[in-house]
Amino acid sequence: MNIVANLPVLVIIIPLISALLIPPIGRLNRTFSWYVAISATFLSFLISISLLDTVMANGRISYRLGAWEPPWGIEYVVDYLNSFVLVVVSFIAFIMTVYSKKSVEKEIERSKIPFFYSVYVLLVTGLLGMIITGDIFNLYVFIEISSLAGYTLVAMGKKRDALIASYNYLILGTIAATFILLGIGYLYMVTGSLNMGDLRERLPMLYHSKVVLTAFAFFTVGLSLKLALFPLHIWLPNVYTHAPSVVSAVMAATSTKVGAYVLLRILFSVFTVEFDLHSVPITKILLLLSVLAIIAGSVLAIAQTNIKRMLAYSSVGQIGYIVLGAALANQLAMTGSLLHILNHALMIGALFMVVGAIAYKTGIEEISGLKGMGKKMPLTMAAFTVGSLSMIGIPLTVGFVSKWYLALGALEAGMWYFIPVILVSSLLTAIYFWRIIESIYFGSAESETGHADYALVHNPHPVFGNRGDAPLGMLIPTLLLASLCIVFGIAAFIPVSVATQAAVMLLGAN
Amino acid sequence: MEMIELILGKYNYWIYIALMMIGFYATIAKENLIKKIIGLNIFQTAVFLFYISIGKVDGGTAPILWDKAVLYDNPLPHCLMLTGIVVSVSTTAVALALIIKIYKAYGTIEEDKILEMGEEEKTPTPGSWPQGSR
Amino acid sequence: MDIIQSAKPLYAIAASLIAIVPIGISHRRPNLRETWTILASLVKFSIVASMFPVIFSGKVIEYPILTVLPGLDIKFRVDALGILFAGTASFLWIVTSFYSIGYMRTLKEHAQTRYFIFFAATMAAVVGAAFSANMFTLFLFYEMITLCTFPLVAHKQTPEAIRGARIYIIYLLGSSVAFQLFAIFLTYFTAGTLEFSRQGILSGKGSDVLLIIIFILFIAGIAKAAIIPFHNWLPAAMVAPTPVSALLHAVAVVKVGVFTVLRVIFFIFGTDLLHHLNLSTIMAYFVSFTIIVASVIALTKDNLKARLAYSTISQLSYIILGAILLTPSSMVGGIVHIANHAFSKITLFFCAGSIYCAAHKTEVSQLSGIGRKLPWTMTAFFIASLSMIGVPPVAGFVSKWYLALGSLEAREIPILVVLLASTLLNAAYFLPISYKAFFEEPEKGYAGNSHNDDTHGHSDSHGHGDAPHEEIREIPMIAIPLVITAIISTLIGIYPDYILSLARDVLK
Amino acid sequence: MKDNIIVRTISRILIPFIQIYSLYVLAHGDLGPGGGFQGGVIIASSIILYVMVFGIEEGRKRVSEKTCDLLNPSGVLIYAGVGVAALLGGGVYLEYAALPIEPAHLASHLGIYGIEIGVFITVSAVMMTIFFETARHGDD
Repeated sequence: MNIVANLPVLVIIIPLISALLIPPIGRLNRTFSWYVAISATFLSFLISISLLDTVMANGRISYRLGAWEPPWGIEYVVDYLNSFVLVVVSFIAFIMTVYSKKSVEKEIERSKIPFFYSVYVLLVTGLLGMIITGDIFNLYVFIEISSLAGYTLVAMGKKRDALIASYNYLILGTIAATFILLGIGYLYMVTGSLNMGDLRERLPMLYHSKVVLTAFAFFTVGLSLKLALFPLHIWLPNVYTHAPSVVSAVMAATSTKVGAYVLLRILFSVFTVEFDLHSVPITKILLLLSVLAIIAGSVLAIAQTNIKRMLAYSSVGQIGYIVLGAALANQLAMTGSLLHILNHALMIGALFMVVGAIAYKTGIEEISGLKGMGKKMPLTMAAFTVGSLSMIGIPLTVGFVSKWYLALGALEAGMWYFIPVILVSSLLTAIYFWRIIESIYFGSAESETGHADYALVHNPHPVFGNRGDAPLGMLIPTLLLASLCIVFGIAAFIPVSVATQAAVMLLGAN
Repeated sequence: MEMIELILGKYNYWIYIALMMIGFYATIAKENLIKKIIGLNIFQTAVFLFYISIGKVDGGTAPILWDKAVLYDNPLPHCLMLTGIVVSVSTTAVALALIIKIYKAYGTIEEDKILEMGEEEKTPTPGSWPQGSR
Repeated sequence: MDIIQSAKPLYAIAASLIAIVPIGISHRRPNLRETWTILASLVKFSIVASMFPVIFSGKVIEYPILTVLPGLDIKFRVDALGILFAGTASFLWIVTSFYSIGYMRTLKEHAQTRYFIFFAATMAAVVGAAFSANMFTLFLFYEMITLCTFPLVAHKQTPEAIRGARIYIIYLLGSSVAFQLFAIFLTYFTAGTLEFSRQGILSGKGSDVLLIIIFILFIAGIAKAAIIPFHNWLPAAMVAPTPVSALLHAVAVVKVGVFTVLRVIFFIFGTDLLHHLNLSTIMAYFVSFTIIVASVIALTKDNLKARLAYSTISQLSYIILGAILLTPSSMVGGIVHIANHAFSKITLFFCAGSIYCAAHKTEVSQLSGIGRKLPWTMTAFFIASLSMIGVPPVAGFVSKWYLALGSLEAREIPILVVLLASTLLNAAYFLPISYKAFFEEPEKGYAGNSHNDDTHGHSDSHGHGDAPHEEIREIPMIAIPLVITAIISTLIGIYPDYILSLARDVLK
Repeated sequence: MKDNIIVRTISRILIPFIQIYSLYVLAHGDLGPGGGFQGGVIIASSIILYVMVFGIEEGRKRVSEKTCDLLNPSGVLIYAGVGVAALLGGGVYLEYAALPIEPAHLASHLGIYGIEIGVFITVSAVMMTIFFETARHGDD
């Protein structure tokens, strides 16, 4: 067996089989399920790295399932774009699995833990599948796999509100997926092909066709729902708020990112830039929506009192950045957009992990409860600070790198007026994050006495109910993601080199 | 004349559109959670009909390996819809499971009543919503 | 111009950054912790000082660190302007360290470890800003200063302090992100580089309108320079402990702001381009407005620190005025004023802190007769006020002289009038303080029992309120630093050649 | 319906035939109409019929929850296993020709059967699970 040649399918198969093995193994011993999950995600991550490496060296990889020729059989394609996203998603999934052990033990009923991990790994499988597949119907199947897994995971939240959130997510998610299915149907109707590469060749002569336009409309709306672009974001805040901490973290860091990736894939890989720019006003619509998303997401985030909900609205705004870069449709902006997929995954992942750690130690989810947390959980809060600064876009953090590219892209496109949007949103971001930073480090003295903190000086070891950081199993992954926010902010050339090539490829030489 | 041909000749597409709209309407407008799911099912089924219509070839037979089959329908959309049906069933299953849980937690499956209860009641009523070890 | 590769600028920055670790570790042993601070400040200054001869010989030290993105390098370059600023800042850090120790211990402040840690971090950023070779590096350190000084401003953690710190961060972070970053984007897009160059990188690129917009964005974005209407953060930041106010106003924050403005004027735009764009006159009148208005506001302030704050706002605009007039003398005047104002203003703040520590007085009206109790402090205060007013032989005279010359060279008589008017105003708000302190009879029953000091939240439990008849006297740890800075201030005024030649180097 | 003798008798007779028929449909999966999916639904319907007639407790004795839980993933595992077997045989995923079976033309048939059996098991188990879970009374 030639392992290297089969890596593109192994990256899917390994988590898939593991997901199926977890329930029976979990019957033997519940803790085993975590070990299976972590080895599966770790292997996927390794394979993704190796795929990225191969692609950087040799270019595009095509893998034919069942040895059928591409237009007929399902083809898995790995190129600059999706090997990059693949690494991001599998890495986050792996880190989150490490993190999940303690958190899940606390938040999920013991008897359900094997099922949790089974569905969790299935979610990862679905996401990886969405990324790697080169066949639009297969894409639909993977979208549904990941969505179904997502609905289930969300419903495992502690409060009963989680059920309603999950239900609404299910309704909207299914409508979105059905729209995508319709889009696929219309494309198949006129081209007779389901293969993305094949479609790209066949579609240009049909660009005047109303059927193609219909298909395009269905795709755009369906995918916008999936990635929670502004007016279609209503499912997202409730889902992120009520889902178990790990699930919020994973979904915020990966699900919407993969949705964004698929949108890019459809807009620029199945259709072409010429089509997006000249045949339909889609870039204009997306630009408008992304600006609305950026501003509205930030403003709504300021209004929140629950920290998970605040991060959820913040994500809505950040998704706007990704779409903005894509809709500007030039190389710099596209690079920024792709970078933001990585960067936002790191930032929001770290932030949600911190929130999960706080919930683990204290059960606090309200912003007002965070006062003085900087002394109780110093390292966790340091991670939060780094993540927040990165969100604001302070130089030498990843947030700055994506904003830099997006701003230059806007200038390149001659649309300087998007820069104020980016900057204003940075300011709004600063407001809602600084509020928390201030509260966690300086908050304890905001009480009436004015010198509540004074006692701490003379009593360096005050007794807190839950003093100390989160357990190492949660702390290390959190700190790792937070430090990556800085590492990739300084050594930005590493992701940039990949993202630039992916952007060049997406925008196409033709 | 052309108009009539458009309506009658492609009746299956018109049915698909009608079904889809009915399903979509039910999904959005109904208060009862089960009815919403029924709407969703109709919505999805409409899409299946659409696919099957795509696959139909005039005068074609069933796509079976058979000596007399010269002209046969495109089997691919059928296969796709087999998958679509599986997805639809799974979605329905998850939705029904959710609804059962919702009923246990809220005592109703009417959306407006659930929203009325809303978030004002932060903690679930004791006993009715068994949850994990805290 | 010879370029020398040397890691010295990096070491200078690292000296205080590394010191954070031992300071943090030895938080239980204050003496050891303070030793580290002093040690770091000495090491830092000696590294900076060791670069002086190289710069004087007309060479430039460069040290690239890394390339974050194509076009975005983190790179250090030490030139005359940078070394002037860094030298001033790192020297004053030594003095301020001693002063801080005296101040913090006298008042038994809480969270002293945090205070010293962020103090060191701020100094690293200040020197980093001084040595930046391009706008990106400068912006980086600019933001770092904002973030690192936030805990210092909010130090007391009273609601009032938090509110002040919030205004502080909103102004500084807000303007830099909204305007300065925008300007940097536009600059990079127009010029293709952010590297400072003596000729200016924007000349001959982009339309005039665009360049004017960039200039306006830069000026609006550098709120640290406290040009009206971007000055409100400075009085708000007065809630900080006095050594921090001294640091903010004399060295770190505002000077970095002015320094950044100078960098933009000289190295991004270049004098020729500014001439061409006719920006200099408008800008000159704009900052003149700040000079006069801030002085007038200072007159109305009874709180000593607030008065000093508005004085700072007005004095900073001198520097910018000197630079923007674009004549040789005025530019020299502006540049030397960086150092002159630093030494004089830090003396004034040290004095304010000394008065607060010794007598718990914060208002000017309470200072009657205090000169007899605190002779050293009030003498230093008097000398520094003279410098502010511009009386020879103190440092301030040198800069004012060159500024006046410059305004004549530029044939801007109104500017000369502004300078003279502001001198009068300076005299009007500084001299009464010294007069009160030395010649007025002390209020009855003032001895140590302050009536009005609860504005700063220190009326209780700090060991002073319960000893109403404690004698007011100089605290050596506090008095010595301020005497030193006052002496240096005078020395610069008497022997200005050294600093003037450095300023001329900048313009070479 | 437990007391209705006609229903009981008829279903007793019918259920084996339904199950045989489901296997027949399964066996035709590779070349004719039919296959694991349809077969799986048919066999599940026989169980559902049994439960409807004889009651849920009786049904659970025949197909316990544990059985369903085991059958659910095992079907998909068989599916994936065939694919992996092809990998091990040196081909690509799901390349039946690469299955280590002699002669080669049989490999393709057997591969498809393997897949169909996997689908059959999973579909039937899922159908039964859904039925049991929704039919269960509110005793969680």
